[in-house]
Amino acid sequence: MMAHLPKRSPVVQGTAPPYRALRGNPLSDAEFRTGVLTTAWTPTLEYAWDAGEAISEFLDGLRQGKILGVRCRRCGRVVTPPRAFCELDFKPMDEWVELASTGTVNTFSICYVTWDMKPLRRPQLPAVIEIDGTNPRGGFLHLVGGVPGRSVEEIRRRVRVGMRVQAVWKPRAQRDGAITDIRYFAPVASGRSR
Amino acid sequence: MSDRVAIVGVGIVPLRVQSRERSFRELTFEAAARAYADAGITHEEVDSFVSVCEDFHEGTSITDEYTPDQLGAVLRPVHTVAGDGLQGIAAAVMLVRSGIADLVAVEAHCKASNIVSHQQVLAMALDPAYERPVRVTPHAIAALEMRRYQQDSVIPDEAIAMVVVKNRRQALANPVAAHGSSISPEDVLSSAPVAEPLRTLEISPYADGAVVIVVASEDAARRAPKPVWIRGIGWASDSPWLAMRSWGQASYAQLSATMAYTMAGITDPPREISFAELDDTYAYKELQHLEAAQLASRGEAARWIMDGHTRQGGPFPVNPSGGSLGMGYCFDATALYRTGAAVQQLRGEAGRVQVRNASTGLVLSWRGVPTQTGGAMVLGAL
Amino acid sequence: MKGTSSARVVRGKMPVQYLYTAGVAGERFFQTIKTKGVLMATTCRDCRITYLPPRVYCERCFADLSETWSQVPSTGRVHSYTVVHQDQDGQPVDAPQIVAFVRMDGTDGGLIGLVLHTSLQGVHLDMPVEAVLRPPRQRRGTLDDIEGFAPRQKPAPPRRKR
Amino acid sequence: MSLMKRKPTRRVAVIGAGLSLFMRRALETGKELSYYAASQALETCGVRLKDIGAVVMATAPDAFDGVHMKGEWLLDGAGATRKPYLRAYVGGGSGVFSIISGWMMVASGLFDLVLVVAEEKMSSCQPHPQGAFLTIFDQIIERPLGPNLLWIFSLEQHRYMATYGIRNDDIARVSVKNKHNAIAHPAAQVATEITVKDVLASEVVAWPVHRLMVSPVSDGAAAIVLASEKVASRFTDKPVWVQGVGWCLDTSYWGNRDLAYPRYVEKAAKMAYEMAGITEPRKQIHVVEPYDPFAYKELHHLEGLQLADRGKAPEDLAHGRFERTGELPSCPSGGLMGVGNPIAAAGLMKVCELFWQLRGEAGARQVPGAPERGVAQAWGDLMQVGTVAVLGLQ
Repeated sequence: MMAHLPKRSPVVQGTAPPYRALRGNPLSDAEFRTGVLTTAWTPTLEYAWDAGEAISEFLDGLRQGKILGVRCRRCGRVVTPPRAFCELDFKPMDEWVELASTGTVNTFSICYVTWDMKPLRRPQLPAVIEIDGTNPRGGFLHLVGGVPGRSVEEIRRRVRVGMRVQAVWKPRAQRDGAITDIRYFAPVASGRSR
Repeated sequence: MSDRVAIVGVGIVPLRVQSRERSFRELTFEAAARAYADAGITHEEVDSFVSVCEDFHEGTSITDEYTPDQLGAVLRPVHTVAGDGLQGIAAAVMLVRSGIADLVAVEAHCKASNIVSHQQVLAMALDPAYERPVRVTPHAIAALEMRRYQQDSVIPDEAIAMVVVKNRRQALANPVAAHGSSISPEDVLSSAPVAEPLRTLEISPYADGAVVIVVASEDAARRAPKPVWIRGIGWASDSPWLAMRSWGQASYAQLSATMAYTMAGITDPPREISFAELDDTYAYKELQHLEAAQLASRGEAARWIMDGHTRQGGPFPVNPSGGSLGMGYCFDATALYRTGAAVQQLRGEAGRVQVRNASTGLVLSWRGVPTQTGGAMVLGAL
Repeated sequence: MKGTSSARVVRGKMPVQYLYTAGVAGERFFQTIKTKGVLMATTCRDCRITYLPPRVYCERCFADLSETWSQVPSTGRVHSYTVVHQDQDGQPVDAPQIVAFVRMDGTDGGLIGLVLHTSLQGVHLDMPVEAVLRPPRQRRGTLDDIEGFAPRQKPAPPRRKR
Repeated sequence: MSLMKRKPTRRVAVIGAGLSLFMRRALETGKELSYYAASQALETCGVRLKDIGAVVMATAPDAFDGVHMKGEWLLDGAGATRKPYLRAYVGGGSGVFSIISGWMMVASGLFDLVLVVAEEKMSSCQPHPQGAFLTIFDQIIERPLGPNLLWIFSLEQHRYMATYGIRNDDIARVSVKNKHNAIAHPAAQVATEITVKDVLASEVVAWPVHRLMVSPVSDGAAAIVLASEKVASRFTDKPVWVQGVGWCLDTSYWGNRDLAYPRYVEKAAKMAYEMAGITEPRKQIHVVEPYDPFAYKELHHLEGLQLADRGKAPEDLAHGRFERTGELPSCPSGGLMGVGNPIAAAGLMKVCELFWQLRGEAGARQVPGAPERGVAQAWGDLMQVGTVAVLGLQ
């Protein structure tokens, strides 16, 4: 069918106003999928990324149940994820620091959908966790877990910005040196909010 | 204020087949630290930063996110050119000439060894409706060009094989090169056909690396230890459609070189230029680019390579660094490696690959199949 | 950095998939191949360029070419060709294929495609060829509707350009 | 330390602007969309393509259009065949960076007429364009967690709210304002009259983000023509000058940053203001197009642009300050929330809007009081880039 052969959108000559007839042929989802001609393509785009010195060491630490950071000898910052150089002083960083497996929730959200907007049965709780021992305080993206409930209200009763959390590790035998060796960060039962 | 622009710093991490021990960030940090030291500056003195990269080469969408840290550019004016290394330098030149920057760092890195499915990535650059459905190796596009070029410019297979022999041999003397070797024309001609007439050894092999070039205003260059002047720069794209390209001639290279020569005031390129670092992603490209840059007349390029005219010690050295065939091909970082090599020549610091009386050099780049985009830069010691 | 661990390599993918429209010009081009079995081009009269694949604009002067459609012959000449030994994954193929860029008669453009019905030695530059379309029922309105190009015995009509 | 060594020596004007429709799914290829916008921009100022010296393209990740090195593929639609061409790229910030890149070309003295085109065709990416964002995260320490785009914006919005005690209905007002403003915009994809209640009643996708606080996915293109001072008067007696440009990238270690305040926007704005001679932005800027892919971002960015106190933009919004008829009209175009969000094209659409507003040609969208200076801003990457352009009649 040729239903979507566009009528030519004319370009009208004139001075002001700015908008000449705007051109474009919007398609509905059905027209896009079955009404017009399309070419499908599913490439295989595979990579094997070199983690490098700093992140390899970090991953090995995770396998051992440790969160590692690095200290800059010049500015004194202690940061994680570790890096081989201080991005502010622009000097190599090579003083490893074992940080605590505890931290503070810097921010979190309650995500109810997958990336392609399909509903999730149980919400995910992504969070930025400030890891204890960093200075200034900072950390990385991870998940908050071990929190019952589904609704925003139920979860916000149990999870707050500033709440103390601790890493819940996979059993040692199941760790493979990945960020997912920490299953999630769970609220510290008796911890005071900062 | 002067519109003169110079290169004052070069930081090169030697190209290698693999770079497993270090991440792209770590490689680039080393290149940047070397470049700033070479220019006699700190990262804080750099006014702006340009990174050259493409998402699918990194396996990361919006890969420019990851550029500032390893350049010492956090919270500074950084931007990415998804283009050729020379387009990155062009952006730096424009920043300097606009008057708002004295020192600009241009960065590119390559982790080609991290790409598992190279040809699938390359195929994604073809037009989805008119080109991809043929489902052959993207090198076939180069092979089509090569055959037409050989026909139009009367280039025998042996001349193309000699480009490989020359560049691989020259790379043996270059510590930055990853693929130096001593091979014979017969080795090249008997290597496996990929897409005839193109053979395996006529395709430059990949290499990993990182490179940073520091570009400066005239004021800043006067304070730098070893400035090399950008006398002219040009870049251009011809139609990306296979249907509209000039299959025999590298029109983008001709347009780029003309722009660079005009800026540099060069009217007789073979006499005024003393050596060239030309794109040789595929061996025939070196010859095609020599003609497009008006360094050799049509048909002359084949004679030149056969009589040794373009060897390191010849009258017009071409790719004394070993080119991509000898150093390794590293996507859009390639042009910056070649810029580094040309700067070293003009400073007289090229060591065993130094050419005699190097006063003016040409760097000429191409973005690879299926593009019709390239750049040209004329560098001068004075 | 004085790390003690060995360098790690982490495997991953870019998990993407696509559905590309052919566009305003492509929709008409492929629909016409599918339904009528003929090739259509557009022409910029000022620049004297006939576009195949057709375009709704002239890439040199930006003239609107929406009203300049015309049918062009399905014949052309091999402008260049290659014998391909690898597939799109870089893997060797069992039987090498001839792929040509064919300059289509009456146009300044052309198409890339397989050369059919000839031996690896039987193809040569400037060889006259003709597009071979799949039977109407098998056509889906994509480039695959053109199976390839076969040698043509009769001499070509005079080409308009180059 | 001053952000700039010197003032630029050459002046640059915007002399033409054009758009395509913004659509959820377009029949057009990205090349054709680019052509629509670029040819319109040229026609409206009477510049012929052959007089254009160089072309800039802005387009966000290749993973949307599904073409590797997509700048190369798009270039004929942008009019770049046989010309110097650059694709400048700072993720979502690319749309406003494109005018900066074009400004560099003219300000360098190398070119007198530059065509700047921004394009995005997100609909090719299946099954949902958000798939292109799955790989923006760190390959090794983030991707295994399965993050998506909604995560990082909901995290940033929550941090912003928690730091300053902002409520979600304060943020919902941005959606209401922009979708309303967009009703007067002929390119608009999601213009509508809604209330704060409607926004808060829409599905929670990632708390605190509701569906109606998210801009749509779109296909579309935008373009402008830039001219040197020498030639601008040949084409128009009402040039709009690029008075200042600024851009800035923060660290990619985003878990180490203060998410409550966009320092990168502040730095970019200060660079642009210094170039433009702006010392009191709230008095000297008359109309603003901050980047609004998510409702809270407009507020966040107004603060970074020094146009509202930290944490106070929601209050200003509630008091009507940012309405089209308010003291400082913000997103009079309707923004990304109303017109649509073909990423790079949406950023350049904001520049187009300033061009029309400052020339008094914005028709039903015209802000009152004959504005003489405006600011467009975009943002992107891992919540880390700010791009700012100051445009004015002087």
